[in-house]
Amino acid sequence: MAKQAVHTETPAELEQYFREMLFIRHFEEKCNFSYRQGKSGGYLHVYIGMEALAIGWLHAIRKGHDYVITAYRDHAHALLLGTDPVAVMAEICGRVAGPSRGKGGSMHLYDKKNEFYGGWGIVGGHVPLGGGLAFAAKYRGEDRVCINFMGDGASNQGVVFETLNMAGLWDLPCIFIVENNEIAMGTRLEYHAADTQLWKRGLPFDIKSERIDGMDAIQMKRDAQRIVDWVRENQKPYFVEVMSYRFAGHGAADNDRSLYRSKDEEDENWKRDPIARLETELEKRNIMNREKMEAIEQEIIGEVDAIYEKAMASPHPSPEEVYDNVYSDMEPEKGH
Amino acid sequence: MAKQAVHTETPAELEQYFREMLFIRHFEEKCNFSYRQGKSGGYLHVYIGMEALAIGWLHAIRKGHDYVITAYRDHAHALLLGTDPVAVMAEICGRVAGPSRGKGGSMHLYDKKNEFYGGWGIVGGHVPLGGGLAFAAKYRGEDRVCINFMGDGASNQGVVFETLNMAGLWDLPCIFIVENNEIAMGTRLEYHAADTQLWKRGLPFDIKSERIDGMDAIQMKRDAQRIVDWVRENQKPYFVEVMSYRFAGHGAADNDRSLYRSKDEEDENWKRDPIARLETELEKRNIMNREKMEAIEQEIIGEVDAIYEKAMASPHPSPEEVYDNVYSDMEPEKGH
Amino acid sequence: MAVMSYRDAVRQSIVDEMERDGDVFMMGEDIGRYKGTFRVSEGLLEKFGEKRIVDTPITECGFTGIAIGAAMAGLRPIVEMMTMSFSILALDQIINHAAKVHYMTGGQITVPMVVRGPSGAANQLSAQHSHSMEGWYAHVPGLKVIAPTTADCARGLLKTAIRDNNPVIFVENPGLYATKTEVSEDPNYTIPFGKARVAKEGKDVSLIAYSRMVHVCMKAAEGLEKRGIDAEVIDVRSLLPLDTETIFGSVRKTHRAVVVYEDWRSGAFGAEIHSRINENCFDDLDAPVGRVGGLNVPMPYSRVLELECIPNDGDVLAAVDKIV
Amino acid sequence: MAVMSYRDAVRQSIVDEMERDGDVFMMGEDIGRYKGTFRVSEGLLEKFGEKRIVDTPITECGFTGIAIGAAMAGLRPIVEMMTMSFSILALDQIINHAAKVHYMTGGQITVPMVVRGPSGAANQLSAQHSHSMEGWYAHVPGLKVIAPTTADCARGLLKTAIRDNNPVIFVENPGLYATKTEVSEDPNYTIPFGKARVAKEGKDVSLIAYSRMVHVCMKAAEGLEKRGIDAEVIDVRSLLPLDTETIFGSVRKTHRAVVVYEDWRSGAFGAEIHSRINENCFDDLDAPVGRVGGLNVPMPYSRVLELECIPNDGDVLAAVDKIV
Ligand SMILES: Cc1ncc(C[n+]2csc(CCOP(=O)(O)OP(=O)(O)O)c2C)c(N)n1
Ligand SMILES: Cc1ncc(C[n+]2csc(CCOP(=O)(O)OP(=O)(O)O)c2C)c(N)n1
Ligand SMILES: [Mg+2]
Ligand SMILES: [Mg+2]
Repeated sequence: MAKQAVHTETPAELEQYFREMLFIRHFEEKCNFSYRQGKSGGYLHVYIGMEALAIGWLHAIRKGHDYVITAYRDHAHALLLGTDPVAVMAEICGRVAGPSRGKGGSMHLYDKKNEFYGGWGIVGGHVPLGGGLAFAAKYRGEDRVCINFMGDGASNQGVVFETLNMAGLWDLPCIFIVENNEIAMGTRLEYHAADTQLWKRGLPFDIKSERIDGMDAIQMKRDAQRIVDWVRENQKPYFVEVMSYRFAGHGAADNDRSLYRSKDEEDENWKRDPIARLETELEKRNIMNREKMEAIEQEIIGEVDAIYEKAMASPHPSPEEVYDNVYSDMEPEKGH
Repeated sequence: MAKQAVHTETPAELEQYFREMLFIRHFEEKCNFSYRQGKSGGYLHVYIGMEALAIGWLHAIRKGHDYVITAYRDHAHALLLGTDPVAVMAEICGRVAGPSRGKGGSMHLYDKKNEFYGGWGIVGGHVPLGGGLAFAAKYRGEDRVCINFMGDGASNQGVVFETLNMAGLWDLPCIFIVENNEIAMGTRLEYHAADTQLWKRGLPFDIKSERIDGMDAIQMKRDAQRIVDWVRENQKPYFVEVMSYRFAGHGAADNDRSLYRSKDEEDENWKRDPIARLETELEKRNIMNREKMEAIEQEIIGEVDAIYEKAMASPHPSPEEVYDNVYSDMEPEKGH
Repeated sequence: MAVMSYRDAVRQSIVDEMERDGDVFMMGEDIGRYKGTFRVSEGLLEKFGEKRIVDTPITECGFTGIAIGAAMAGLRPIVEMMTMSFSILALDQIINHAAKVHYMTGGQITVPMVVRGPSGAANQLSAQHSHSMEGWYAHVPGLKVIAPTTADCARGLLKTAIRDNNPVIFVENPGLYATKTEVSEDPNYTIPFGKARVAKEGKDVSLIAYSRMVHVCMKAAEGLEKRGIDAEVIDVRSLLPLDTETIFGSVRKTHRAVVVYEDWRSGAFGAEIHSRINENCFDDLDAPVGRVGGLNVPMPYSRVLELECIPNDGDVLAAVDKIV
Repeated sequence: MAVMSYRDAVRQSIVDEMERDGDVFMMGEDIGRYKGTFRVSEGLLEKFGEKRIVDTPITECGFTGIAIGAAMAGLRPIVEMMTMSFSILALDQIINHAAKVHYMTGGQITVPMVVRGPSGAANQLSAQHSHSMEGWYAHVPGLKVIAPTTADCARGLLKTAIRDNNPVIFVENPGLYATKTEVSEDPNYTIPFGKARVAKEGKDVSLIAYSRMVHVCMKAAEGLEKRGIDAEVIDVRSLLPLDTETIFGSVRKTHRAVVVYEDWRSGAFGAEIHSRINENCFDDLDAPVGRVGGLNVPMPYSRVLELECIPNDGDVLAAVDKIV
């Protein structure tokens, strides 16, 4: 716990959080733009509103050392772990410059060199994989932890509970994080969870469990650091429910949010906007004035535009590539 | 709660429990005998040591009205719900006099007319089915409850937690009963459950949950009645961990119990034998003396012998039957 | 008759049967308030209420099991899989429980249930969301498996499925929902299982397919016509039970056949149809029976690569060229 | 060489590889303290300890997923399914995750994992415990599927499987564990995937099978010999990749073939083998290729009925009679 006390954020840190959150937001806006332009397709899910959550956790870990895994809402995680944004955008648009050369797309971003394990489309399905990453760390006696993100809807999947039981039974250094944005596609929390206090789900497995706020980047980082340090030290799992909100639709194709929430509710929640909140803090601490913030935002918008252009310059994969990577050492039976 | 208070068992009731428990025990012994004789095969699991558990619950419900479902350790449940013991033994030995005409066997006993829904072999797999039976009762506005038995090992299966969440979310009148005999095949409770207090598993779903003893028939019946009445009244689910013990091996084929427990542990637990315990009680209450008990046991042994003979007299199914009941209205593509 | 989309035909059949029988109800993810991701269930919540249009948590295995249990007690659930790919999570419930209980109980218990949803690739949904599941189901005794191509077939066959007392897997396709045909409006319009449809008569070669691939075959048939080849197109419709009579009849007439399916080429149910033709029409064949299936790769995200994987009319023409 | 049972051969290969590579570990239900229900893992806990012989709770989906995750991080798990029937609960993990991640990552991540266990019927285990799963797996790109018949093949192929960097489904059979053959003792003895074995040479008809059904075919071959028919028996061994060269070569020599498998007759992988022969050897065939499969019913408990379902040498003889 000592560790936590000494944490007072430097201006540089806070500026970095601010820049990264803005970057994620504008990058995501550009993703939605690409979708509207027909440059990307399929299912595409942005992180707008949830930026502080990823910021807090991914600054609390040792990047490139600790394991990270999440579902399909994965752009922010890849970007913060250090994947070239051009590559990320290229993958989202199905170009060869993507980490998977266009075979994965928005839902399936991976970056092995940064220990980022995706990027998965089956709700809840990746959670045991995260348990397995932690299992490997423990097996090898390394001090890595696994950050295992899932949604509130995913936290109902049976395999999640199976994994929690084994994580508790085997003391796996895995942090199970429920990104509770209060909705699963079009189903509100209260319609999918018998008890909306999802943090309780770790309790039957003798796993330390708690609920924290994910809309304040600074506090998020502090809590994340406390928990990451505890897990690394104690080599036991942890279950955390992080309260958040997604301002966008479920995915780029979800264009009628009125089916599950009112405009008023959204307006209410915009008051929780993690970026606005950090801006206020930056001002309060005299780290930055509004003009500076405005300038930074313009700068980032420019960056993102440039990234998009670069990504678009990358070609689509050539048809022959379709048989690559089915196996590491052979090709499948070819042809129709 | 009023209901519970007025419960004082009559001598007739206790004699009935005694006779039924003895009957189950000797019936099960005969099943093991049939297995050694090669008259039954496959997987066969007896209920020896757990008799009080089924006695308590199945006397607390409205037989033939409330739904009952369990796993493969199902002989006692079928017998207590009123299935002809000759039919039960016949099914176990694969004869046409069985409820499934020998197609199900020991693990797959069913008796629709008594609302007994089996008899299932996939650990944990039947638990959502029980939730569905309760769903049907609620859908139709009936006052039936579903008694949903599972083992301690089964309580780890993800689908169980999925079912608990929906049961809590939809207020299903379902009682989830963990028959905790402290072991799953060869894996002891402490090796398969992160927290051995399994009763906690109902808590994250806002389900009333508790642990009770299942080795005292009288107390078991009282607790069962209290819970069954509560669920019927409140139309909500309930999660109950019932502490028990199996004296036999996991199944008839499990003949080396030393792989998972000591002789001493077994001797210790024989002191909890529910039949011996009820005998003491019968004596204490001057309902029956030892001679009478002895006489009843001899009588029951004779009954079971006769049942076995009758079952053996039933023929094996004829080969043509193999295509019956694949569908309710057609036959499958025939032949090899 | 009225012109109706496949989507509306499926919905209309659900409405008919729910109005006809109070035991019929629907269960699935985002089907009520959200109207279903493919909008099949639009308006049903308003019409039938929460009791009969049940929005579920994302727990396919659990809610499918609950539906099966409800069916064992006599209700008639229609389970919507948001996509059939997700039914993989419910396979144990469908295959080990729904498909077997009638047999294991010696006929005591029936499971009058329909599991329906889109199967196959849509548009860049990537590897985990593009499965063709029907072949696996069609391998399982105790299940019936239906895969209609036209709105009219969808309407008639779904009503038959809902009235059936056995578990029925009803396979739709993302690419079919918007397609329209003349559809019967008779609230008692049903089409029996186990009867294939001759989508187009012809005498030179039999193209045998189901679901969206029937359209691909029809397009190929046009191409063949230009080359003076008169193709017959058989819409299998019902995989289990399978109408081998119609299939064999066609092959015995044309003496040439190609089986076309979207599923991975190797080990798909199309291989079973192919085998049955070879076993039973051997002496009637003037050439080996052809096959066209999806490439044996996980579905890639890139549209360029995805289009490589999914069979099109050109692939069918190429296969026909090999045998005529 | 030493005479060894199939069970011991499987165990010996696990021991070799675990001694050879510290990243190899084993996970499954009751494999440690209880020694495994089929005693394959007897003695391994004592030898390697709890860290490498991991007893799991009964949560197939969860522990298979954990094994996959561990494999993504570079470990080499051997997952024992108490019976392959239970792997149905883990299908989503195996098919949607293990089989696809190499492709979805564009080759960044590999899953060096083996999922092994007995597939098919044993003795009155009833409907839920008697599945033949290999056909489903062999349909899935990204997986390799192996089904050895002899102890020696089990030894050589399992070592290859453990050293493979892709997910391998290794299918055993309850009826094979006690069978013995001469087995290589070379700790580096491996058999490459994709090579079928000619179990018996012959010139009149090709009997094509894998796993226990090869023994059934050998018995049938004896019966045919008495009738003056010289049968060739092909042990496929490797379903994916499939050695069509050896299979086609045999058929082109004998001009007659029967494909034999225990799985439900309709829609099994045997249909794929059957189709490939028909597609590729059409002009070499003197008669339609025969098929012998399990009856299309859930496995009944009654031994009388169970024996009806499982193909035996008599069924193979009957199939051969039809085509010679
Ligand atoms: C097994 C499975 N079922 C359904 C879906 C369709 N689906 C994709 S995302 C989603 C909602 C998940 O919500 P949540 O877990 O809260 O994550 P969020 O989208 O809010 O980040 C659904 C139903 C799926 N991808 N996988
Ligand atoms: C899904 C699945 N996995 C494994 C098995 C094999 N198996 C049958 S019973 C059993 C132990 C179950 O223990 P528990 O749930 O405690 O019930 P008990 O036998 O003690 O009554 C196992 C592992 C199975 N039948 N199904
Ligand atoms: Mg959510
Ligand atoms: Mg137990």
